[in-house]
Amino acid sequence: KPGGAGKTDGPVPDKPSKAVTLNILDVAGDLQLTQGMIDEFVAKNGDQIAKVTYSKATAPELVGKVKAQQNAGRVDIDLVLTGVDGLAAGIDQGLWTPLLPAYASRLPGMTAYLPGAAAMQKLAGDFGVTVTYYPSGPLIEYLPAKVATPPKTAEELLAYAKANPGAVQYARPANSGPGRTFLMGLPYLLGDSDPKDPVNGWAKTWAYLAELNKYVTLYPSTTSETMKNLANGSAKVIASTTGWDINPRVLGTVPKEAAVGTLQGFHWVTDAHYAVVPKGVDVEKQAAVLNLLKDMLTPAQQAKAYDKGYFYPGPAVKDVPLSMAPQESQQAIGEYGRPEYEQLIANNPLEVPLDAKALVAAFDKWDREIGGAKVKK
Amino acid sequence: MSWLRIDGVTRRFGGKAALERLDLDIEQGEFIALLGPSGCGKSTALNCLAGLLPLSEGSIWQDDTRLDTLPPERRGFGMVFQSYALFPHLSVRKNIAFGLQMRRLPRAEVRRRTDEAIKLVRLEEHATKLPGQLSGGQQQRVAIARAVVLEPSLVLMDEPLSNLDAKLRLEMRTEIRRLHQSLGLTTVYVTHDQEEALSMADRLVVLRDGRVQQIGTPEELHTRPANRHVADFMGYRNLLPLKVTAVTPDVVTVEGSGLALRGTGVGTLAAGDEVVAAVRPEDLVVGEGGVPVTVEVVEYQGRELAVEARTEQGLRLHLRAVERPAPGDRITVVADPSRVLVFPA
Amino acid sequence: MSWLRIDGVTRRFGGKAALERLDLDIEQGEFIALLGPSGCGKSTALNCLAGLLPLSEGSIWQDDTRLDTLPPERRGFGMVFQSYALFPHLSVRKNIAFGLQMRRLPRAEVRRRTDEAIKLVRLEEHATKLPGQLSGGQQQRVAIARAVVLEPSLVLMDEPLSNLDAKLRLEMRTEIRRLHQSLGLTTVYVTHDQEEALSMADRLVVLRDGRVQQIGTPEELHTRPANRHVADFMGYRNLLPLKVTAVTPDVVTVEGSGLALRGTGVGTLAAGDEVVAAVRPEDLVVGEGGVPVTVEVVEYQGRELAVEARTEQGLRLHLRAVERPAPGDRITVVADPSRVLVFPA
Amino acid sequence: MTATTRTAPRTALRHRLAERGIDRQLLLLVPALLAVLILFIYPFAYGMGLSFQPAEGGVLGAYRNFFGDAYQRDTIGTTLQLALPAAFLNVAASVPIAYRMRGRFRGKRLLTTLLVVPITLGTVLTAEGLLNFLGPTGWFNRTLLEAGLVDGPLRLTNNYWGVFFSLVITGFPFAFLLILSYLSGIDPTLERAAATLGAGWWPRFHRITLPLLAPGLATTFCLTFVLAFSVFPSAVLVGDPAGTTRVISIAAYHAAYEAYDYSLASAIAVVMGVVELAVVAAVLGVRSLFYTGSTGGKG
Amino acid sequence: MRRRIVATPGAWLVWGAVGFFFVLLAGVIGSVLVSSFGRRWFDTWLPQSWTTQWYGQAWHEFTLLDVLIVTVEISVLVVAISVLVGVPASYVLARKNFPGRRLLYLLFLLPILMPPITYGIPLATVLYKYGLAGHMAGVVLANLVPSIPFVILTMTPFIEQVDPAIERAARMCGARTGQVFARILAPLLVPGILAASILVLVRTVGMFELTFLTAGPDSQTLVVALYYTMSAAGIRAQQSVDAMAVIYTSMMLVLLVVALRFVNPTQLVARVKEDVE
Ligand SMILES: Nc1ncnc2c1ncn2[C@@H]1O[C@H](COP(=O)(O)OP(=O)(O)OP(=O)(O)O)[C@@H](O)[C@H]1O
Ligand SMILES: Nc1ncnc2c1ncn2[C@@H]1O[C@H](COP(=O)(O)OP(=O)(O)OP(=O)(O)O)[C@@H](O)[C@H]1O
Ligand SMILES: [Mg+2]
Ligand SMILES: [Mg+2]
Repeated sequence: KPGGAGKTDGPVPDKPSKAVTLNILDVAGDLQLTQGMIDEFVAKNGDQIAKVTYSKATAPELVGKVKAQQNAGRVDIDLVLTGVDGLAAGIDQGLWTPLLPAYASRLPGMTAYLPGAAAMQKLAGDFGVTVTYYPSGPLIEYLPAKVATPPKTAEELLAYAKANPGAVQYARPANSGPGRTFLMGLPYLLGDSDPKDPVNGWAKTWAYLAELNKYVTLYPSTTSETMKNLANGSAKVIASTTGWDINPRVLGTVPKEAAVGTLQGFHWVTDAHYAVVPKGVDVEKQAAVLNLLKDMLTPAQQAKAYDKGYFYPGPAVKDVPLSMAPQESQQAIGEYGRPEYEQLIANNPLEVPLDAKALVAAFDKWDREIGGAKVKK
Repeated sequence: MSWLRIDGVTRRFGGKAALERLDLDIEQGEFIALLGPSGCGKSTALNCLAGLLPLSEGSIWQDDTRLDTLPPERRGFGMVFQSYALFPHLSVRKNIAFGLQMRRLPRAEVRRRTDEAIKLVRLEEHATKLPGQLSGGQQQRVAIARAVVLEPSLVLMDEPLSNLDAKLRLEMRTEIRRLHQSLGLTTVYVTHDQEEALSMADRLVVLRDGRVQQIGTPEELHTRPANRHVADFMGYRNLLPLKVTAVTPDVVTVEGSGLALRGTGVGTLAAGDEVVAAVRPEDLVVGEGGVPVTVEVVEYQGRELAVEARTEQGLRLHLRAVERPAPGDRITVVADPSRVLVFPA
Repeated sequence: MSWLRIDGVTRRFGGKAALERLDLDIEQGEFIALLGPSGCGKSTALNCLAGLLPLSEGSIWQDDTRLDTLPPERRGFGMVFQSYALFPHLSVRKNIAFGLQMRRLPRAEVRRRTDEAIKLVRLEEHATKLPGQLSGGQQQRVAIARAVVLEPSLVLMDEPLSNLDAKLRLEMRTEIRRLHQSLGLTTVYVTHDQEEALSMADRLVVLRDGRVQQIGTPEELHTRPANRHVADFMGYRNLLPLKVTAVTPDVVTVEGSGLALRGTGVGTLAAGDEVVAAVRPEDLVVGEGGVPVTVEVVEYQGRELAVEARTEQGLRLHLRAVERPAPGDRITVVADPSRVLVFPA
Repeated sequence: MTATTRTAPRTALRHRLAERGIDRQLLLLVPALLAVLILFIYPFAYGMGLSFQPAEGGVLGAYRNFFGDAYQRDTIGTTLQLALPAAFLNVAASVPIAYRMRGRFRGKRLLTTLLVVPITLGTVLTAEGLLNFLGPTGWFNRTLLEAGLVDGPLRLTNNYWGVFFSLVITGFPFAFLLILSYLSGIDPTLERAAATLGAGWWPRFHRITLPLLAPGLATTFCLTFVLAFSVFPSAVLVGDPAGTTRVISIAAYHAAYEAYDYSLASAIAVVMGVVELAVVAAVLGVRSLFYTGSTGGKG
Repeated sequence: MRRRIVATPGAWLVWGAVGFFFVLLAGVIGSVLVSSFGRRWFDTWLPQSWTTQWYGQAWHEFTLLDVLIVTVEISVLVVAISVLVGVPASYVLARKNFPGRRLLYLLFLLPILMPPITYGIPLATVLYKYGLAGHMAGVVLANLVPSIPFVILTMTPFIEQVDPAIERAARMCGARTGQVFARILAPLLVPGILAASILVLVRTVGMFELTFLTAGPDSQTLVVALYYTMSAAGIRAQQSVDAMAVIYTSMMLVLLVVALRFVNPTQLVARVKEDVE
């Protein structure tokens, strides 16, 4: 029986007494960045980790799943890679084993976080360890051939939408990273009273979205859909992020010549992926996880997070230049990356995203008042 | 004491008796036919005998063994079903061998006896075919072989010929009778066809609504049916509701609806009784000084003609004629008093 | 010229002819029976007539109208199906009224004619029942009423009695015949039962493998079958493969398998020909100086006994006896030469 | 004889039970019965119990929550608006097609197989395919534009129509199969009988075939409706899950797996079941009307 | 047949509708198929160039081999259990008449009549409560809910049409109950069991809701994996999702074609003799 064999609390040994099997659940799409790091660690440390099984799920299910396993006393998810949403929901429900500060010393890499990553780490409290980080967006993406003068401010975007009904598109925020980044970024752009309180502090944002809604014909359910629409010309300006700008062009879903723009006065709404360990995981396995995380936070491993621009840049720790990244990454980013990102990241403020509760409230309000408003039309 | 004794066997379905107090003694080697209209309980009786239906009351004894508490597979009877019930996935040979295999007989013996049975029903060429590839008559023969190969102490047959066409039925009838005679099998045979029953059985049991009406040899039933229902079933197509006018020891005179007939009384009758006079069509012939009737329908039947006629009062009569009358003709018919049976109504 | 003319009608299924070059003239008011074993093309012929099957070749003419290009609903024929094909969701009355409603007759007339038809088949009490609540015979009567209420120029019946039990079959036979006579309907009737065909029809058409074997009155077919297949079908149960030994203008002498018979030749025969001698069981009687045979099976059949016997060479004979011989008895049988038909093999 | 009388009553009791059809063979039912009770009835009852135990708001709190919030309540209407027309179209389109395909003809098996292929597609392929094919620059709109039939692309995805089409694609084969099967069960001689009675194809169809098909139609409609009513993935993928195609299963999913309000989720599941059974009951009711109506009709 | 060639307007309409449906179908399938082989496909009729890389990518990224193995394991288990449990029950329902039979039949039909999501959520909750969900056991159990009734639904008419006299004949030949089942009934029911199994298999492989609600990391079937690829976080090429959908559909198509070999689709609800014209 997995999980049921050994102790699940008490001190975690330095090393597992014999090689363990780790079940890793990814609810954030993080494996694309980190699977290489994990595999390499496992290859080198066969004495600690015999085998890793990977599985994927959607963030909303995470809590139900883990909680049910904990209630049943049989936890067989040993490590969860999650975004802010799953992390926070788990904290709320008390699902995670507190790794900090108890084992902070075993994770030296955490001291080298980038400022943005460090801010994101604060959200995790004692429970999660930031493994990858990126400033995300909001950005707008368009094909220069079709949009000669891209909007430069939020107002211009609105005016552009008004002039070209149906041309501006962002995916339903609940289903889409760029969608939610756009949503969370708007209060900063519009100067709302409390950018962290979507219910009471976003008056301008909601008014703006409602106005924009008049000229949006379609809120696709996935970001891919907006990308496809951009590529085939049925959408002209879409919401995007750094990762969603580079990676789809590498993959070929979006033409290489697509360009990104920013709206004046925008703040980056950063994003990160965390590693958390559910309560009820065997201490032997926890030991293996800690050693794995330690390794993952070394610059050499972090460099793998460049990937093909999926989470651009990706590394959560300092001093990981692109040149350390695998050849493939360097090539892809060399070809499809944008040098201007470095400046943009350096010169615009970084903001942490909404916490989970506020985010769910924002989604709900968006669903009801913006997306759902179409029902009444 | 008789070899098989059926003692007050009753079977009810949800309170309604499908078979009521059947008493019957069967001698070894006898061919018994159960005869009756649809729904009279023939199959019920057979299934009770076979053990396929539990009894509601009564018992069945073979010599001194009580049989009715045994499951069907332990009674050692054979059965031939109306629909043949051949195993469709087994070849003719395997169908026939099935029962022997169930007895765990040695392989060589199974083979020998199966071969014998196949020969008996003359299906040597078809032994490896599946039942679906056989004609109706051939299937029927497989069913019979399958039942007799076990040399059962009793063979039960439930309307085994009713699915065959007229010509084949005639052939198979002779076939079964031959098998019965050559193997000396005790047989209980269910049918609703009186002709079949008469021609095959040593003794007939006539059922109606679950009750025995009469038990006897074919001759007894044919010439002296015990009541009007048996008569009806035995081909007395004219069942005429009349009134007794006079009774002598030998002859009963009956009248009504423009008819006056003399006949033989069955049971005690008195003048003035309402009765039913039963006459076969072949006993009502065209003749001088008889009852005047009008011909309505004439049917050709080989040598003879079947005629339907009506008395002036509208009573319908079935009779036979040798020369063809035309519809509308007026003729007179007579009947031999010994061939007219008079039953209480 | 005849009223309905069927002219070289052929119907093939995937290359195989189910009905081949059927020529038949039907007079108004005639009752024609199509007779033949299963699969001989009877239903095919009927369906071609009804328009339910398109013809492969040939034509059908009524007076001077060509019918075979019309869809069934425009031919104005009535049809009674073997399975009755009553509309299960309509009451008896509505089933019968259906055709009249299709003709858009005024409501009152529909009512009147439906009532009449219901009365004709004596179903007054059952008029509001659904077909599922009726017995087989009653359903059959609904089917007939439904077909005749339209007063069709031609009524087609496809084995309408084959699903009924023996007694009912006899009754319905007379019923149909009566209807035919009282309404004067032209009828084409399909059956595989020779007795039924003989007793009902004015003319019979015997089919085999899709080809007409013989057309004639019941008497003609009964006494002078055109070939051995027709004879087989007409109750000549003894079909004896023999050899001609002598031919005179009147009598053909045949021998073989321990038998010597004198009979009437059908077609030209010469001494030495292989032939089949056809004799009905009732024409083979026990008598002095005939062929010696051994009794094998005896069946009681009311007045008579049916006997199966074998010659010394093993040829099986079916005959009739009045007195009961026992199995194993040796008897001699004779036959009237005029009743022995000799066909080329 | 004494032995006989002693055993008689026991046999009789067994017999009396057997007469009603109760004997040891009924034990064969036990596993299936247990499975349904444990895996279906119990969870359903459990869910029903959960729905009456919300975190706040008293026994009926979850229901009040659902019915009190127009955004939630409207999902019933939204779902019905999708499921009813889709089920109706699937059944209505299947009838003439199946009617044409009754008899035997060459290629029938192939055609049937082709019509049934969409069963294999799965929601994702259907969704992807619809997005690709009916999307603004998909082949469909492209063809219309090139042919000059429309000025701008028709919007057929990410709205009501997208979901509707996906329900048709997945539901039609199912309805078709069932109806073809029911139609083949109707004795073809009935129609021939009607033909010989002078009925042309239309009276044959609507006076004979249709009334006989009615029970099958009702069953098929119910089953197709059930399929359509539980639409979930395609409502998200090709629909407009926040708006016009926010169907009730999205609400249930949202409650259970995003808001972690199991009580509300169970309440929604119960409401779903009730609405669905109501529709099924209504259809069966209509069917009995339809049946008598047709038989009683003009006659 | 001659008369049929001239089609009526009704026929044109019907075949037109069928044609339209096929065009829609071809468009839907075709566009996914084309997309799954296209390297880049923007605002054009066809992709700019062709590749099979997406299949390889989908295979690796979604560990399709494991998913396929799990799918097969789960489906086989579901089929085996539901046949083992369902066939005896349908035997009793087909052969015996006892009080409450109709009620019981209705009870067995209910899970088919209910949308899976209505009982799926409480079922998943209960299964999680007992620690069964999230593993293969839970997925199998959840899928049994519609599968057992489905087997009962298809097998009952099938058993009904096996002549009970055949069983009686076997008994009269001296076969005991066990022998009757093993030697006579089982072989006769094989086609029906095969048909039911394949239909259950198709349903299970395609059953999204119940599997989705109860699957854990090691027990995702292909449909669920497919849904995740479309809705889970992360960026992936549209084409590789398309490739995966094509893989899924091919698998189902093979199953369906096999199923249609054994099951005459027109005989699902009513067993009719093939009519002579
Ligand atoms: N299993 C049963 N349940 C209820 N009633 C039954 C059952 N079997 C037979 N019956 C009833 O018992 C009566 C006798 O039936 P049985 O089958 O013995 O008639 P039968 O003489 O064989 O008729 P047939 O010639 O039609 O076969 C009928 O009224 C029938 O309806
Ligand atoms: N639709 C069809 N397709 C192919 N062959 C057919 C069809 N209908 C009939 N046949 C064949 O045509 C021949 C004649 O069939 P038909 O139904 O006319 O026989 P029948 O004389 O009515 O027999 P039965 O007495 O069994 O009803 C048979 O060999 C039959 O197999
Ligand atoms: Mg019976
Ligand atoms: Mg026929």
